[in-house]
Amino acid sequence: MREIMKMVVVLSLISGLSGAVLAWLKDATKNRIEEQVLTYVQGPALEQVFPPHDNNPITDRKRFEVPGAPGESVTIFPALKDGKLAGYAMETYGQGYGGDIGVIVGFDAGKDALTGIGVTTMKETPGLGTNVAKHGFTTQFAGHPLEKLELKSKGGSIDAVSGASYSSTGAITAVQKAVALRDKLKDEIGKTWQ
Amino acid sequence: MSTLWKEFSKGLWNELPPFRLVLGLCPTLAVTKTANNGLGMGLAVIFVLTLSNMLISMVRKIIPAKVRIACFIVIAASLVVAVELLMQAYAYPLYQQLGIFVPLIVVNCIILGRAEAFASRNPVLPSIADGLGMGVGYTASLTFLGALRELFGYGTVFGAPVMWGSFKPFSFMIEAPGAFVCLGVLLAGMNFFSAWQARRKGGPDAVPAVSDCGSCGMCDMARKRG
Amino acid sequence: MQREALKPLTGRTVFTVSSPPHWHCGATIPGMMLDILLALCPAVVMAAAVFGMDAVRVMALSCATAVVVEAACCKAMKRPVSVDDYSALVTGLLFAFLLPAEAPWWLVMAGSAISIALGKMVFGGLGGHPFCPPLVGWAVCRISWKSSMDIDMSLLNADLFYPLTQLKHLGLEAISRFSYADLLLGKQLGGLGAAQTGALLLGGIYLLLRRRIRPDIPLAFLAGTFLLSLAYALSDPSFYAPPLFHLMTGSVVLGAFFLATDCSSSPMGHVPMILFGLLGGALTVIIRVYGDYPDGVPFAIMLANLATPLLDRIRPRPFGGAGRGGRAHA
Amino acid sequence: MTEYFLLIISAIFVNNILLAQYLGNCPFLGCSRNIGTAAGMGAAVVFVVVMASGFTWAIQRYVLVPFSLDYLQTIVFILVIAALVQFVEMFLKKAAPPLYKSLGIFLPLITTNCAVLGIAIICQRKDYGIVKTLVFSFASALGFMLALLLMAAIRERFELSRLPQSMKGAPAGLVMAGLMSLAFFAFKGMIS
Repeated sequence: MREIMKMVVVLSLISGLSGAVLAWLKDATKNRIEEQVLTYVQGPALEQVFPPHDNNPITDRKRFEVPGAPGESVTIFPALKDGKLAGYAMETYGQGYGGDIGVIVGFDAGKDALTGIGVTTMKETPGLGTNVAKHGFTTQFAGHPLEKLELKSKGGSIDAVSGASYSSTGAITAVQKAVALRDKLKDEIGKTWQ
Repeated sequence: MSTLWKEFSKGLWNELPPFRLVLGLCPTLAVTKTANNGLGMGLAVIFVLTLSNMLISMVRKIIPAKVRIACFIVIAASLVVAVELLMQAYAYPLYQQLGIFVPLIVVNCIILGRAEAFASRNPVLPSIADGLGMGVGYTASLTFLGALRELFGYGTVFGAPVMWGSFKPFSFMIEAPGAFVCLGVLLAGMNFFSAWQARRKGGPDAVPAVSDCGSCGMCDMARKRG
Repeated sequence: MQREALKPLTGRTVFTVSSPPHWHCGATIPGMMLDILLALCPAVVMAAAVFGMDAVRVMALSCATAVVVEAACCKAMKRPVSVDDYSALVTGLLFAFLLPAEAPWWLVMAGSAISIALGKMVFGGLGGHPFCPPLVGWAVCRISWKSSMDIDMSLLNADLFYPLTQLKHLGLEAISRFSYADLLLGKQLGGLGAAQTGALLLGGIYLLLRRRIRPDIPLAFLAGTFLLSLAYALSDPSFYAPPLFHLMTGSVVLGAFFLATDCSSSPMGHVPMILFGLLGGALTVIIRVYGDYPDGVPFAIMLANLATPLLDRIRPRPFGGAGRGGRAHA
Repeated sequence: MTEYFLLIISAIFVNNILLAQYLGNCPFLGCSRNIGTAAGMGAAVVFVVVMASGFTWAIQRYVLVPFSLDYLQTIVFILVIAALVQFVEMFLKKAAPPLYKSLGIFLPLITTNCAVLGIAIICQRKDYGIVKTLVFSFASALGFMLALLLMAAIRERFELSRLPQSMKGAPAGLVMAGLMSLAFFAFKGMIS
């Protein structure tokens, strides 16, 4: 009996101790890891959508509460040029064929237009749906005004990737979400970075 | 001091983990596409191995024999999770490169094998020396294999081009078959070398490296448990 | 087990005891190898006629490298140098047969050296190798130097076409330019010797008549290719090529008579031999239809080689033996 | 249906767990001395891998993710696998002695077979559902068993052939594994 007691005590002591240490370590590295993931997963797509800038959008990022939707928040990446806001970007998601498609949407700070989009994560069919991340599809968004962001088949001005209407729709849904968010946050963003 | 050195140095040649003891093969094969990856993996293993040896040696007297293995696993796995977190925070590209083999350090026979064979029977300092020595030997082996494969497979070492201009990369070396063949030929070379050494000294023939799981000691460990 | 060659007074090897017993090994190894070389001669002549001096250069370089490397390996292993049994020559020539005629010199030398060193000598020389040696060299080169091994890319300025890539990339219409007579006479691109379908067939028949190889494997291999491609062709004749086309292109004939019949990497019982051949032939078609490689033969034979030890366990129950057939000897 | 078929073909041949993903090499080299051992080990691996993947999937889904403890994945999975192997051993001993007799000695070895933990983690990283997880882990383990059996049959032959002195044992096994993996390149491109 004593032995079993000892076994249980030692085991739970060790497990508890390592659990506590790991929880602390997890907390300590949380910010670093988030930044690293942003740099290496979202980073390449971010660089693709931004106008010329001289800051690091990832370290300057800021979380915003979405007005009218308590508990929801979105991270905005600003692109600053000579200390002034040149553009900003956010990541949104749309339902594609294989799962969510993550899209970074960049906005021009000066006028109501997109600076471009970049796809971050997706699980689309290789060679077909993955083409939404390719040049031909994404370049349509560079400099596009905020209206008529819809597939041509639905009265918009965007050409779908042939054979991948689900994936195209998913990417566009994400862009539309970003535009809606931008409308709500526009003033606040303007106040944060001049 | 000399005993510490002895424990440390045996991992460098006489009991060189992947080549002599034929331990921890999976990462040895999988992550040695480049010298950099081999080095990174090796450093992670040094960290886990040294600390796990130290911790296990520290608590060896209070652990009841029956839950010994479970305790070893908890300690080793916690250290692996710590390495995972640290790598994500400070070396994310390497973490991506090594992929699933970072969590798999926990089942690397070296860790549990050294815990059972050495750390659970020896005081703290020799255990640290043993872990450090084995870890350094493992790292050196991985880096060497990585450099070799990178040299022929990409024509570079640590990313720096070293081959002549018209060199056509021998991609076989960086594919899976190349990993196996390269390690096999290296082992054969080491056997050849030891045999030659033994013959020169006039001693008995050296025993070639065999992998019967014998050196990993997990089987014995598992049987004793029941 | 003592497995050294028995040597008569004259000093020449007459009989090598090797396990498993080889059905198809005739009187002497050099004799058999010479016969194989003789059987390959028509294809050598045809290759030289179709591809010119380039083909001769590749074949000569490959054979020379093979012999030198084998001698060096024997020296390093402190064994009697066995190059006088001509087996290295056969390996070198067969490897050259799989290459495009314009293969660069370093590729030929590296591949031929790998065939001998990694395909054969690592496993203790003739009789011990689990794969047909030239295939090991071919496969290593194929995954390392794709563009130099690619028949189309290395023979861009030839007037002939490689029927299998035409089929793979351009579909069934593209192969209508090949008549069976042309294919048989070697008027196609391919491995420099492998494309000489008619000449190889002649050589294969010579080997069969001389009883150097048993008919089981070649016939089963051809049958496997034929039957599976027939099944595909019947399922959709407008999409899959006719079976005869598959038989006459790539290295099917070379594979059936010369590569798959390699002594130590093929099984020995009748049933295992037939299964081995069928497996290789069927895999050839499967790789051609679904895989990355236009000509599936080398890889198909390697996979069949892998299965050889398992196939060999199928054997007749020893007379009066009580145990299961395969276990009786163990 | 085709989806599962392709998943199976891919796991067994195209991305063979041993020959293409380098998982489970220790038992591959250690237990391939003769066909009997290889068959036993292979069967035990199939059995444990499928159970382990199923269990770890459920734990990840219903415990780790809801309590956002997924950074503890490694430690929890390895403990689950170790405990599972122990239970299976005890269960077989009581419930199916003949099966225990043939698989029992291999079971303890499996805890540190990195293929088991590896497959469980791969299923999580690929975000498979439960059915896909089970199918994938079963097929992967079958691929392991296939490679092990082929290897054992070939190594039985090596015992009789004149391997160079320094190639005997692990080196020959490794070189052979390399050439096997080379032959498996045949399946490349069959499934994208």
